[in-house]
Amino acid sequence: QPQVESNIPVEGLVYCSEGSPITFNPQLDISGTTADATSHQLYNRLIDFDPQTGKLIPSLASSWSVSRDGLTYAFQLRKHVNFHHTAYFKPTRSFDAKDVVFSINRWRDPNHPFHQVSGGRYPYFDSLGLRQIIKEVNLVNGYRVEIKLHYPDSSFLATLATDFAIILSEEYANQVMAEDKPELLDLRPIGTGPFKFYRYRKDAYIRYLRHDGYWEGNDSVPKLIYDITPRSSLRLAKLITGECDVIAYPAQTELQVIEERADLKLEERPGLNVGFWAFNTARPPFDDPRVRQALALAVDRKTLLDTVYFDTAVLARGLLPPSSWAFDETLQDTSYNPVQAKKLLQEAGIEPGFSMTIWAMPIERAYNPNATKMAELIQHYLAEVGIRASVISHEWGSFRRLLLQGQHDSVLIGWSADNGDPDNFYRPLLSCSAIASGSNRANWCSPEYDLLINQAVRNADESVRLGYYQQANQILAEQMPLLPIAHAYRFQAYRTNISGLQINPFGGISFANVAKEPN
Amino acid sequence: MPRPSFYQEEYYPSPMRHTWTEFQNNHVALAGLWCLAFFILAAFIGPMLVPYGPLQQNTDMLLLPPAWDINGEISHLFGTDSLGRDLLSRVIHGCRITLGSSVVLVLIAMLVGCSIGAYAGMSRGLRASVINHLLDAIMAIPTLLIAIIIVAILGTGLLNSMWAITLALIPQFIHQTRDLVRREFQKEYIVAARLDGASNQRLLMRDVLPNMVEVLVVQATMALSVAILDISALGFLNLGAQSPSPELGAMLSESLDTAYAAPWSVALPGAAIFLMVLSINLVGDGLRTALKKRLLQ
Amino acid sequence: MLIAIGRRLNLLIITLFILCLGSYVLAFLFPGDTLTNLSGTPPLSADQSHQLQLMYALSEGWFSGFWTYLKLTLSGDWGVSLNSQTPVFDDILYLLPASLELSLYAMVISLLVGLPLGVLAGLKHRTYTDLGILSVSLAGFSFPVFWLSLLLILIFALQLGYLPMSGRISLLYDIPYHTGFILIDILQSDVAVKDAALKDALRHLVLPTLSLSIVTTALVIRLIRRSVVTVYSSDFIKAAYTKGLSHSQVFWRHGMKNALLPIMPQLAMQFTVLLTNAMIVEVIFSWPGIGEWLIQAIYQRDYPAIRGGMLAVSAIVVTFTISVDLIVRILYPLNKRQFYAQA
Amino acid sequence: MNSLLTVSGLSYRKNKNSLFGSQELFRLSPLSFELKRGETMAVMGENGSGKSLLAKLLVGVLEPEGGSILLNGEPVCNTSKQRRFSAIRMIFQHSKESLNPGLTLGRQLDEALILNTGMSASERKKQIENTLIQVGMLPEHQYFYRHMLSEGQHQRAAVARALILNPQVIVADEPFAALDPSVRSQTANLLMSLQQQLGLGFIFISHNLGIVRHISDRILVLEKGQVIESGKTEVIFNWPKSEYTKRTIQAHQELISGQ
Amino acid sequence: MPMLDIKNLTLEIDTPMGWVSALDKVSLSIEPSEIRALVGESGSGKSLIVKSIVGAIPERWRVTADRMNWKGNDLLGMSASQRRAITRNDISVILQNASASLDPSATLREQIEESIPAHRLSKGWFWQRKQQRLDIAIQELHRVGIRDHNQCLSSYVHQLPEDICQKFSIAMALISRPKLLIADNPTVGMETTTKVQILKLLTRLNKTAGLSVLFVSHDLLAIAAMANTMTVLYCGQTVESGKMSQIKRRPLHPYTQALLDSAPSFRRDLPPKSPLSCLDGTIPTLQHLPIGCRLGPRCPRAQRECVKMPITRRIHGHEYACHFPLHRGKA
Ligand SMILES: Nc1ncnc2c1ncn2[C@@H]1O[C@H](COP(=O)(O)OP(=O)(O)OP(=O)(O)O)[C@@H](O)[C@H]1O
Ligand SMILES: Nc1ncnc2c1ncn2[C@@H]1O[C@H](COP(=O)(O)OP(=O)(O)OP(=O)(O)O)[C@@H](O)[C@H]1O
Ligand SMILES: [Mg+2]
Ligand SMILES: [Mg+2]
Repeated sequence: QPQVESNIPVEGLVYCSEGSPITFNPQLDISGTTADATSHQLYNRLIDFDPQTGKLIPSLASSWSVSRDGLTYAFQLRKHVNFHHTAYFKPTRSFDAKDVVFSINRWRDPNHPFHQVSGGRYPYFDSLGLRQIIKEVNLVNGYRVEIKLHYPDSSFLATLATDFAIILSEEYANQVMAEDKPELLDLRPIGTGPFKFYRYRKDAYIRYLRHDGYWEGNDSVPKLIYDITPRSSLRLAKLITGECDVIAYPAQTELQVIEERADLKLEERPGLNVGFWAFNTARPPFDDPRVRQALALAVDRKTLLDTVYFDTAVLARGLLPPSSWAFDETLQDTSYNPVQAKKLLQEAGIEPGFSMTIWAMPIERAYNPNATKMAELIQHYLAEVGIRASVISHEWGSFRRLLLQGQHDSVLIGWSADNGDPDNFYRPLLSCSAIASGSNRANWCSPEYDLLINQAVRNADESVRLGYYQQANQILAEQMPLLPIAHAYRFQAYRTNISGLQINPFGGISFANVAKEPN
Repeated sequence: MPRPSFYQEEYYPSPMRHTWTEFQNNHVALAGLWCLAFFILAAFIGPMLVPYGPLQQNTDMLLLPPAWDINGEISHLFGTDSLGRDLLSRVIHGCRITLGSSVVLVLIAMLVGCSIGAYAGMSRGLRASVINHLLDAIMAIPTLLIAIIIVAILGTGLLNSMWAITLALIPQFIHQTRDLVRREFQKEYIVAARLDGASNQRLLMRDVLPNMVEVLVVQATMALSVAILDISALGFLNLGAQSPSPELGAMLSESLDTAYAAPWSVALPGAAIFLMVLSINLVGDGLRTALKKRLLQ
Repeated sequence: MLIAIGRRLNLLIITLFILCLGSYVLAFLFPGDTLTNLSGTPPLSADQSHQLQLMYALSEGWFSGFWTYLKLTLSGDWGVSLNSQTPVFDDILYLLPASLELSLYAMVISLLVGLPLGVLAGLKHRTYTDLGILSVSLAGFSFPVFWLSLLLILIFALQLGYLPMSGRISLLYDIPYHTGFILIDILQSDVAVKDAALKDALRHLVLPTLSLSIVTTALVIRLIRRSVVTVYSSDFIKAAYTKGLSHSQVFWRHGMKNALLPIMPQLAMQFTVLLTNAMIVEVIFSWPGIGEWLIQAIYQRDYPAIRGGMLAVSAIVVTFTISVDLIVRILYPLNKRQFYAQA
Repeated sequence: MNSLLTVSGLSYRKNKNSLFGSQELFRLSPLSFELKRGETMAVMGENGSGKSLLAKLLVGVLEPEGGSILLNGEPVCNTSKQRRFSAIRMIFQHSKESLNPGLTLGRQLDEALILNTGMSASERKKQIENTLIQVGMLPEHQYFYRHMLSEGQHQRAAVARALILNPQVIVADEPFAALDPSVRSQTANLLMSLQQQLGLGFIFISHNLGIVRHISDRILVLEKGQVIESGKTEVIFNWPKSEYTKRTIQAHQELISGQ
Repeated sequence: MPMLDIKNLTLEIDTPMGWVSALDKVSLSIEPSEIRALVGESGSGKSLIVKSIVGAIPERWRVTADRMNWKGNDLLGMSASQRRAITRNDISVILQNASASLDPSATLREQIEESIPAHRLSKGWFWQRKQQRLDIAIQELHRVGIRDHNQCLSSYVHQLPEDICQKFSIAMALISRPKLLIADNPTVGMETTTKVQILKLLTRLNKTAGLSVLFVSHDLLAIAAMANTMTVLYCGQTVESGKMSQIKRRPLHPYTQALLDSAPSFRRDLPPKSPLSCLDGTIPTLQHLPIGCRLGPRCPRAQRECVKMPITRRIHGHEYACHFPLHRGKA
């Protein structure tokens, strides 16, 4: 049994995360890594999801109301909420409505002085088309904000509760603007969250300190350290040796090890995510639905589940995981059928020996713990229907850049939902507007589909929405812009002396109330 | 060679035979040679004998322990990896790739290095000092570092890493050959041969070369072990051979993900590299000692 | 004598010059835009790119381009990393001490262990002691260093749980950065828990140092053994004995000096071997040194960083070897041929 | 056509080139002598007086700065290299070192023949065997490597190598210095008998006055690159003129008489 | 009583072909203030005798002797430090190949000062001693004929020509004022004048200071000029040993005869260019020694008895080992 350093004299918690955040402002980035590292640690949102039930609960907004027509949302803000007090920023006032207006306008208003800072792209909001929906944001008084929409959106509140809709400090923004270094707003963040930023070294660590004036009260560890460890096997090893207290995405291959050990604990949750294989429909011959169908039929996804997820996932029958209320029980599964696949390929005029690329993302995600391995397996299956596939993998940053340029034939990637709304799957992944924001990896655009999901989102009645989504599913099954593979469980492993860990159902982890017992 | 009748009872071997006889007396080195021969054999015909392909996946048999484990199966002697590929087949193919490519690249490096070295050894004056300066500079940088630089330029991949290591090994050979040629050219027998009217080139090919062969072979064995270590190190760092390829280093790095659940998938490829390098070093060491003994007599 | 020193210095300068030239040429060899490879800033606007063009004097023929580059390099402006947009030179300065520290300790251990063992084996030439030491060292330097590290981790960190396996010190300790040498930094710092921090840092050092030093120790043993054997079989040692000197007098006055001097440069060369092996070890042990940084840079095709890293590492290596050579030569002006006779 | 080898005004200068111009290290002042067929000339002088240098100049390892070497009245620099190399041959001081360790004796002898004559393979083999017998070795010795031969045989092999091209002049640089007395006598006998048989001109360098006196006809004494004395052996031994020669001969006499 | 007394010294060394006896029952004794010459062809084991006297041979080799005494004390039975004390105080050795036996990494000054025994220094402070040492060294260098002592002392071995190194070794050997000097080929390759100078020095020391010398050389002239007694060695066996004058006049062993004949200077009667007499063949290698009398195959007088080792006979202090000695008829 490993001997853990018995009396660590410095109290703190080390969380081994899987990658460096791209920025400290989750508005600017869609990746889960950025959100995990920042959103729940540094910031608060107006509304939160209840970690247990997934229902919306008040956060910075102590209450809210929606107008009858569903176009106006009014938020009553909490008082006496302190921003971080750090070496580089001393707040003179507490949180109020100006901060909310500033935070929303930053991404909403192209003319906002901060809109272009740090690249000017707000991928999550863009992929939802939120800018088109919001009409205006009004400061009613010091602690009241009103948001008006162009048309009703049943997922709007959930969107505001996502990791990306965080609240920044307007005062700090003014300070950095005055210093003529506006980008500091996103690099040296200030928020209202339970931890404040202390130090960061890319690919090495992030250090947070406890925010003692936290409005919800704070009795967590005084230091929170993100030890950035991209390799999952290494993270697990560090957990075993006690160098990490909590790790993200333990390697699926080794979950058994964690379960066998008394000093480690594994938490498992059905994940709101989907791993899929997207075809770049902008490139021939993948613009031909028959080809896409054929490729989908050629792969036995059960094996993928066994070998890549080690049975820690359910087979995906559509975009939505079974736990979603909008899950369509009637949906038919695409089964493994290489004969049919060959026939379809022949029809589409694809010669045997045709070669294509499979891009496999280089990092681990809950929805796909080992894309390269999966790609190798798929390569194998494709060879059986006469397609030569080559696996391509780049470093994550360049991988995403090149994906955005559409250089791939097909890509193995996935999506973790940010909120429980089904729209959060249908829209960012396949809507036309998501092509530009870069989350539509298939580069697939179908006006009918867009129409269906728009109609669905404008309706508040779940059964009505379900109908629309069923129709959308139909289109997807025929067109097959992407092949959904699996909905993976989410795991979080930690040492048993850690308590109070909050795991957000929609991804993300919060250390607000974590305690660490010396053992 | 007809046996000289001068001393009937004694047998004088030629220098190379002499070295070989000395070598044979060294049992450890001989064992190394057998081990190396086994590896070479495995690399040559092993892939034809093993029942599975190196990339052949058997999804029913994931992470099977080696046959000697309780849970092992005899059909997969070394067990399988996380994709159900047979480790024995992969290791044997890996030996072929790692050892084979190392041998090829050492040969190329030796050829090029020796030619340049011989030229440098014979030339005088400015040219020689330029070469010397350059060499001294490059020699100081370890091969792996040079290889990494070159991989950075050429991009990753087995072939590129082979080029890189070849280029990185060449300076050693140049250095060694240059020194040897220098030293030999100062000896009196060269003056004597010159007085027979031999040209520089002829001197090099006919007089000096036979005396250098063994030293070069020793150098080649050292280079070979360095090459194997470097190729697998690059493979391990994902700079050389890429993932599904059964190159031993790449295999090792791939199996890191299952290091805890399947330690044998880490241990076996590593042990293969270790044994390979060890046997080469044994042979090289034995050769060197034999050579030294012969020269002392 | 003076000439010899001059030659070394000359060699050093020329070599460094060549390295600079090499790193300049690399910018052209690397795929992609030369200017980006040099500066590390992706061309955003025509204006910016023009400014860079001016800064690197690219349009004025490559000679003056190189001259400008040389000046920039000497003044410490090595461009910024494509990946993190931080100045490469600063990164290198920040990371280098970690690598040096690791290699230095490993070297010290190699010498501390390798020297006595090598001498012992040399003195007991052709005995079982010799054979034993020799076979251990033979095995030692046949180890692929990455495998060795992994085995050490598997055994000592994971199975036995004695030692940590990554980083220089537990991240819980926040040691302010002064010299970059963690032990020195800890001693200098006013952290409340100095002892614990020091202990923790030492525990972190054990495995990487061990896996680095095993290979070098083996090499050192062999080098020294061979040298000692040669020296002890030579005539002047016999002559020293016939003068009536005792074993220890012969050993210290004649044996060691002659055995160690000629192999000094080669011993120094081991440091460079160490430095490269350190690159691999750093990756495995997530040691935040220049090697790990460089390899990450290669993964990310961060060309300015690769160039800078190469330049830094090779410059250190070259400077180190040449200075050792120089020092040995200043101390003992031996005949050159004799010096290298055993090489 | 009485004189076999005529050397006139031969000079050489060895410079050390450094950054600051060149500095003279050694200079062989112009020297002249004649060597007749069947004659033996000894060269004497203290260490570093330029004896080896002279030998090297004669056989053509080094190019002289000035002066001429006439072989049978013909300047050697005009003749082809081949003819020069086969007419004037050298025996080195360390005959072991002058044999290639990696080649058999036969191969080395063969090399000389290949390069300098147009003989066929069988003719060459015959020639090699004949020469080996001539120097008192066995034909089988052509398959021997250097390390299989004894020291006396090394010396014989060196002589064979010199003889194989039927030279007219043999230059020997201290051929006896490293030998023990019995091998020395053997070699001296061999050389003298060969000279009688073939009428070779023989130039040899030695410190050993006993041998010099015994086998040489004439003596050339060098000091610091200058000829200080030359003449018939008997004359020089009995009436030495220069200081150096006087001293040396006196010392020698002392030794013989035992003080 | 002889100072050094060696009786039946046998030295076996291990070669790749097995153990061979490189020295076979060699006997040798040196009286006080005697100059004994040790001659023999190359490879006959002269240097091995020298090395086994001072113990500079590998420990693996097997040395046995009936007697090996230094002033009555058995050298072989002594402890290493006792033996060292003797070599330090009483015996000095010049090994063959002078430049190789000097430490290449130290200046000659360091080396010669190391050899100065403490008893040659008068008491004083250490800086005084330093000066004393230097003075002694310079004085000794002058004695052997090195004039430019400053350059010599400050040089490393590789910077000096061979003959200076030789002279320096002699100086270094003499500096400890030994009782016995063992010189292995000290004058090889020297010019005649220098050689005579050295020989004179040794003779003078012998006469005045009673220095005994074991003089190993090929140079019969030099030996004849200075040695009192002579031992002839062939292939590791003593073949003859006795007074110089006796041997020179009437050698008993055919090998000695041949050795003496081979030096032309000894024979005034020899016409120039006449063949020199010598034994045919060469000395056999250690691996192929003939049995019995090792000269056998080369001996002009060899007969069947020679396959047996002849016993050593002694007449008037003149020892020889031959079945059929010269000048004696059939013994
Ligand atoms: N390679 C060389 N470099 C510099 N000087 C040299 C070289 N070879 C010879 N000399 C010089 O040339 C001169 C003549 O040397 P040479 O070898 O001819 O002398 P030697 O008479 O043969 O002496 P010895 O009797 O010692 O053989 C010497 O002063 C020597 O210093
Ligand atoms: N270290 C050794 N290993 C093996 N054989 C040796 C060794 N030293 C000497 N011998 C052999 O012992 C024999 C005697 O050698 P030694 O050096 O005593 O001869 P020598 O009489 O001194 O000859 P020289 O006159 O050439 O110095 C030789 O045959 C030699 O080969
Ligand atoms: Mg000479
Ligand atoms: Mg000797």
